[in-house]
Amino acid sequence: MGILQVQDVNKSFGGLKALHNVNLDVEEGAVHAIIGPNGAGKSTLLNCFVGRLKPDTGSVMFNGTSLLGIAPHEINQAGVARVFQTPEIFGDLSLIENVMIPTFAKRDGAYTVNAWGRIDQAAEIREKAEHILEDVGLAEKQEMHANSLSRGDKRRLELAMCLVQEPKLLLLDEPTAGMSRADTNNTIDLLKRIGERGITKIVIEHDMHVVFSLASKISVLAQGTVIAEGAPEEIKGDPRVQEAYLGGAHL
Amino acid sequence: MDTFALQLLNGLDKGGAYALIALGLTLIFGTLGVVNFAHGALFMLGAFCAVTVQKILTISVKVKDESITFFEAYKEVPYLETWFGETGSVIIDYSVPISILVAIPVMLLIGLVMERGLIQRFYKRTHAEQILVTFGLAIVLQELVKANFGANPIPTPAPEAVAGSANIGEWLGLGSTVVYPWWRLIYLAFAGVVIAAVFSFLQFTTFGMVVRAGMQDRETVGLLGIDIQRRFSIVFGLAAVVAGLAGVMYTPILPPDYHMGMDFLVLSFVVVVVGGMGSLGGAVAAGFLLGILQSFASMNEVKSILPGIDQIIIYLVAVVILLVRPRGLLGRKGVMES
Amino acid sequence: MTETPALQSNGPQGNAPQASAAPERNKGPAFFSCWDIHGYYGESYIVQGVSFDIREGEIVALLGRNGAGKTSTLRTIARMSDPQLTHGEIWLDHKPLHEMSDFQASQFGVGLVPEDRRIIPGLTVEENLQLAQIAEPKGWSIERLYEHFPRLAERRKQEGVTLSGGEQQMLAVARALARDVKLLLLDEPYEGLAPVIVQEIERILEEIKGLGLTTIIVEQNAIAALHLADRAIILDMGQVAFDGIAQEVLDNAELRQEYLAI
Amino acid sequence: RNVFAQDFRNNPGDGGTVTFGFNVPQTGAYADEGADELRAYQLAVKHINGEGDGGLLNTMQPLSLKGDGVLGKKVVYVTGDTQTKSDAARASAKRMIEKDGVIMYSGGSSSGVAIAQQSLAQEMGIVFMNGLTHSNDTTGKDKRRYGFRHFFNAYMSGAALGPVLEAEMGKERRAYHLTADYTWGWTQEESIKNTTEGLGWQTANAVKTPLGAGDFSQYITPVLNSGADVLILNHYGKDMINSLTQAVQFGLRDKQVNGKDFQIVVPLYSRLMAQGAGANIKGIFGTTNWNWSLQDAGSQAFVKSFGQEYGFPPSQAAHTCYVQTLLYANACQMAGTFYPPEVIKALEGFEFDGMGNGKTLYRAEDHQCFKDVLVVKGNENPSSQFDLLEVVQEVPRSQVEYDAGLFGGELGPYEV
Amino acid sequence: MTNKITLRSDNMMMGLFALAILTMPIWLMPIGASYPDLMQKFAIFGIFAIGFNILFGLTGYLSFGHAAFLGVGSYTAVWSFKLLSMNVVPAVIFAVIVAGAFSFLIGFISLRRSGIYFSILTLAFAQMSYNLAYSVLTPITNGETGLQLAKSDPRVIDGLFVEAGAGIPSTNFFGIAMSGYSGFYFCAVLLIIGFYISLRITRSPFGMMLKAIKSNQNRMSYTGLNTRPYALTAFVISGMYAGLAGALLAVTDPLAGAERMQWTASGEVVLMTILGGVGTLLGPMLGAVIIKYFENIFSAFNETLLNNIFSFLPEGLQEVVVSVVGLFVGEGWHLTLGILFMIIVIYLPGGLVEGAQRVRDYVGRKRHKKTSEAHQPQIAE
Ligand SMILES: Nc1ncnc2c1ncn2[C@@H]1O[C@H](COP(=O)(O)OP(=O)(O)OP(=O)(O)O)[C@@H](O)[C@H]1O
Ligand SMILES: Nc1ncnc2c1ncn2[C@@H]1O[C@H](COP(=O)(O)OP(=O)(O)OP(=O)(O)O)[C@@H](O)[C@H]1O
Ligand SMILES: [Mg+2]
Ligand SMILES: [Mg+2]
Repeated sequence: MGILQVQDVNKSFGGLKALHNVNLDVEEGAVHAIIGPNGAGKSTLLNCFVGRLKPDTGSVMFNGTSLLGIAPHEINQAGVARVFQTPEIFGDLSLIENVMIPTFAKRDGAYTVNAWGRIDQAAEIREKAEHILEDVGLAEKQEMHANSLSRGDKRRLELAMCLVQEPKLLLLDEPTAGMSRADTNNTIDLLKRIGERGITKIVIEHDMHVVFSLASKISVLAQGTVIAEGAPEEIKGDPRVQEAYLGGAHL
Repeated sequence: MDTFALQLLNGLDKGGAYALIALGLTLIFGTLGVVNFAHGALFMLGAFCAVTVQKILTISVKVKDESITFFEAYKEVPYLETWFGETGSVIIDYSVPISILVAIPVMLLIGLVMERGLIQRFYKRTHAEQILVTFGLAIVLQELVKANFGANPIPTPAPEAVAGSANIGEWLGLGSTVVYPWWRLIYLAFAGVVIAAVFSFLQFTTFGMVVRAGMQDRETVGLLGIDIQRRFSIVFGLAAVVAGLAGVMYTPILPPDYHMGMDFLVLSFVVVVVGGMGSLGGAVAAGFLLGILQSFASMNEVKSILPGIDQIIIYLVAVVILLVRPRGLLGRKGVMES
Repeated sequence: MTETPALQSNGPQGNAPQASAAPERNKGPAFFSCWDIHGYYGESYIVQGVSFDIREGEIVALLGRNGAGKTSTLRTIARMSDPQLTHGEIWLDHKPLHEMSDFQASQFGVGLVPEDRRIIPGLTVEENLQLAQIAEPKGWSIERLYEHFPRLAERRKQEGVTLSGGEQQMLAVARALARDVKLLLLDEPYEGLAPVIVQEIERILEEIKGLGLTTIIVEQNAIAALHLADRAIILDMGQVAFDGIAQEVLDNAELRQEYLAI
Repeated sequence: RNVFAQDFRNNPGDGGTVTFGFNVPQTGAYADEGADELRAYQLAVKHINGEGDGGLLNTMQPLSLKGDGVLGKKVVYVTGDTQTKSDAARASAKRMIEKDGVIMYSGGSSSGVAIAQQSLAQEMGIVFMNGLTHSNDTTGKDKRRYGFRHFFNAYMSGAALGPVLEAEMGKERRAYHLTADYTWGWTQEESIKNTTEGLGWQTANAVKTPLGAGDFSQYITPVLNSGADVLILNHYGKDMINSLTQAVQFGLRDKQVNGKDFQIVVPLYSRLMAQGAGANIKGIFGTTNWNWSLQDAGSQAFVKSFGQEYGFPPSQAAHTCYVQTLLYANACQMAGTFYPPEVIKALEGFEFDGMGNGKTLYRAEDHQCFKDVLVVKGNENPSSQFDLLEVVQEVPRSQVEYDAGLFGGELGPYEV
Repeated sequence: MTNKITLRSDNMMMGLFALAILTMPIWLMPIGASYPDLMQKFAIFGIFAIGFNILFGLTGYLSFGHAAFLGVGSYTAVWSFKLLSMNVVPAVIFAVIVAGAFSFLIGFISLRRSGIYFSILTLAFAQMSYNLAYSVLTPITNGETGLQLAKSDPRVIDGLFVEAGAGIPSTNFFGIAMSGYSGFYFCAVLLIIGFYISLRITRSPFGMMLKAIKSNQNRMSYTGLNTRPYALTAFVISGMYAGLAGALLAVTDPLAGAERMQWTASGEVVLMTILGGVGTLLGPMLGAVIIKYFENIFSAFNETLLNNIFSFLPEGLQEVVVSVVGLFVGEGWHLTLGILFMIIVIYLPGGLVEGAQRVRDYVGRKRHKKTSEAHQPQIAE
């Protein structure tokens, strides 16, 4: 029994069948990669996990409870965090605030009016936030506005915002897209390090270097259907995957 | 039956007026994304085009009234009448239609100057700042008009030939009890024509698409070689003309005063938003819907059941529509939602 | 108009980065050149005196770490309002780009495929392409584009922003080709694309190379970019740190390690 | 007379001047009216101080003023903008009282605003002389010891119109009322309805219209086929201009109903309204407090000095404001002190003449002036740009008087 | 973000603010604004704007209907004077509670939408309140005339303790009459408290959540925070501030009119906030002072006064100057206000406070540069 179980999920946009009977079983502590051609439905699938989209049919069970029909913030409170393909951050707040907000959310729940305490005196929260910023290498920029970060940095910030919540399940939609090789390597290291904390991860990535460095299991999605699933080595050799996705890419 | 028919006519007529006034606003607000609190002022300036034309046409020979000794009192005979006699009177009589021809270039110019001189700098600023600057501008324009024309409404009658009522009932075989003022019928038709013209300009040419695109993402449209700034200016000028024409045409119904723009401002925002941001069709639909509902809510039969309903119907309908349809009647997702 | 090629103008040498005195500079009037350009985002000084030349038909890879200023440099060349060009000259085909605004530069032949693709919300795929053909001069016809990007043909009535990432990238490249460009600026064209698509885009870029189109390509996947390019320029902290033959970078491990971490 | 050396608010003491406050609408719909009122106030101050031709000081009887200011002190004044809003008017009045130390303030143009200022007067212990306010409430249920009204009211309009309407339109009529939906409109409707029903007219309907409706078409069309043959517009200012203009456009005036010509009546007229409605007012009946074409000596004197000063005739609003200022100054002179309770007592029951409108009484019980009321109609053939209203009849004071207890209310104490 | 915010700097600001407010009667003297009514208005509209800023400045939700809460506060307070007691304490408390409840209702519905749709919803509710208060609800509001005290009001609590006097009693704070300077100090103390609360909210985690709503609601919900109740809380808090302001209007001057609820009144507080600086602490207060100053002082200039002021000029020049200046004061004060709005927003984006900061930063730029942009090399020139 995995921590996340997806059964027979279907989703159509108008005439387009974006997801077709998708089944997925993510094991606790695993790094589960989802790869597949552009437009295969990977991001759509993640959207169904976090409440942005509601599948037409099928079920999504997380830790034994259904994620369907509940609000995004409840899903997050249940322990699911997500890094988006285009960074979703608090653009006009400073980096440190960006990270403190999820920390408070983790500590205080979905709604708490704490109008009398001072942020600058919430030492414990602050420390935690600073610590995580250091982890992702943004410590120096903590007072900058998030909007003026370069894109790679924005993505790292978003990752920090998710990590600070110590989620049970972390969904990463192309976490290294647009990152330089050096930063990609840093991110891989970082993700490996959190792996040690026992966070389950679902990673969507086109960079095969990242996928094969991290994943313990890979599902391949093409045209809304899972066409292959298995350990990295199996997938690498699968001819259908070769044809639909990898092409002649050297890995 | 005839009260019903008449209220329907009232509703259509009001709707036409609301739609016409809101049309210019939705162009600027829904298309360029500028919250233009000076839109009412443009409407008012249009109306004062008519006043000015009338003033010019009736420049008069003044014959002193000798019976009054404490101050100068005159009997006034317009030069046009002394020079051209009957023809002169007719020209004066037609001052409102003539004003339309004058208002088009004048309002276009005003719109362009306003956009180039001021609004242009505010596309990238926050809505709050747009509100402050356009509200300031509206006050300034209003005060300038007040300084020149006073605060009191100025009568600007419709031509004699269309001053009375048309017997619509007779045409339609509803009996002679359904009569309706000619000028209001003309207003309705005029609104229809202007709305159709604006629609076809924006729908059947690529202009509309480019402007919509430009509003979403100026930078990228610029990268594609399009001088979006020029097109924005044109849209603004167009909106000013439409607002101005609405103002000119309204003068025989509502003698204009310097404050009339503010009186219509809130209403036009409500119409635009109920119609849905960025949707011309929505603004027109909302204009007619609100006009008709307002007319029916004012019927004595309705008021006796729900006292005061005619005072709040527009806002009530706005609330209901916005709660049922999140983006108004025909609004698009994501436009002005944050 | 002034026919003075940029490289002949003499300015203060103080700020010129040491590595920019590349040998190519002396090979006669360049097709494209930027000379000592400085750009600011408001108060932040980002492009700090970048100079380089490109010959007609050349493909240049512009490389560097995150935040090195690659995107900012491309945006400056495309004459976008941000970052603001405060100093320096940009010449394309003997015309001063630095005196133009964004749409004029585009009409003169600068085509930028922006890094976040910038598909316009509210427009369909086809309208996004049509938009590129409103202003003269037009490039490839929409039919021809569809032939090269059959996926776009399938999705032509869909709203552009609901395309998947890869599809959007294709649309962005197609949109640039829909205009008649003299200088093509590609900002991370492979980002977020599946390997098969990367290969497809690579093919298209090879094809473009075949057409002799002058191109600057910014890419994190440096190896791929260097294989495609004739020359490489490496930016660091908003300045040119290296300017030379592409192969040189591939061969020079030290250089790669220092600036590209590969 | 030093028994009155009590301390009171804004006592001018030994200073050489005494300050009046003139609080008029300078912005908003009534700005033009406010400007005219201000002119009249300035003229009144001039005359009190013995400058100019003396104006009504020449005709007023009995007169205690000597043309050397009030009680030997020169009058100076401050001005303020009411914006025709109660809050703004009270703020402005408070400024005059607290900052400028006025001994009296005056102004008007809307009943709600006047009543708000009048109750402030009572709280602050400063006399307020109402300008243009026509609601019965001002000297009825909202009357105050410190407030005085020279202007007539809705009841008097109705009472004055009655006989004229009867003479012009007969006893068999059906009236349809459109009424501005606020307190002034209601008292106006009530008063005129009492009158017309007293004549034997039927009331077809009485419909409330929102203030500032702009377009009244939805209220006018039901009139067309209601069987009514008279439309009574209980509207003021812009509302009246719009509703009248539109009613005429709907062809009401060309209509024949029940074999009679359809008629429109506007109970309260002002010059600005007549100007705004243009040709539409021709032949339409209504009432005013005063008109510059009156031929009595007082009116002539006022029109003369106002006309020579400003180049055009004064409005009724200007007249009432001018007279109020003089009356207050005269009362101080009579009382020999600025101490408000004494000034109030001097004004209460004061009877005077020579200020237009014939013999006039400031009734002690409700601080309402009683005097002749003018029934006017829009001039069919004006001889000049100012000749908009034609006086049909000067209805004698006796006909418009009523019992002081009719509208309730309580004046309150002299000392506050 | 160059100056670090600390508890100490905040306490310092708080102290200076309180000092400035309490000494207003002294330093406002030279500009002719030191009389009680105007200072009361400064304090009251300061409270209104500061509260409004908690909603608009922090969450970015632009309400165009806050005047409704002000009006409700006033009506409640006057009714409390009429029915219970002339003591201001129950009036203020009830007003805040009722305004809070009313804003909860309206906020609950309006917050289902965002952006301009939200603005129009609040506008619609406020306009409905206004129109009904003006006409149909006259028994409660006394319509156009406004709700006033009458001698015959029951005042049950007062009736137990004191004998009714001859006239209408005045509002009091346990015997201290609430007119004149004592009224001002009462408002001033509440303003200082209101400012302090707003400061605490801004610096608190709750305030940070509100800013997050403004910045990115999507991210907020994917972060596990429920945006709606946060926004609603801010809405109710600002509604309560408005109710307090409304109550104070009635405390210092016991009359409540419907026009207080009109859209222009809602617009006024929006303008105050923007003028001073949206989202800044001091800005809204500053904006309120400026607009009220113009309304009360600039409108009061007349020709005679101007002639006195410019009497030092030679005859001809004096006339010219007076006629030119006359355009902008007295009946022309709106014109000046309009021009002021435009100038400020064109030349000081972000309002007065941010504008001032910009000017200060510009002056001290070199000094700040070194510390704030450590990751970037020094700027070239
Ligand atoms: N809101 C929508 N309306 C219509 N079609 C949509 C919508 N969202 C996604 N699609 C379509 O669904 C398909 C799957 O999209 P999705 O974003 O899930 O792809 P993906 O696998 O994440 O691709 P990529 O790797 O390029 O990001 C695409 O063809 C896309 O065009
Ligand atoms: N709008 C902006 N305002 C202020 N600073 C900015 C802005 N955009 C970018 N920057 C800053 O400019 C620097 C260079 O950014 P740029 O986007 O040009 O880098 P890049 O080389 O393209 O990086 P990447 O590989 O991450 O895309 C970065 O430090 C970034 O923080
Ligand atoms: Mg995706
Ligand atoms: Mg970049």
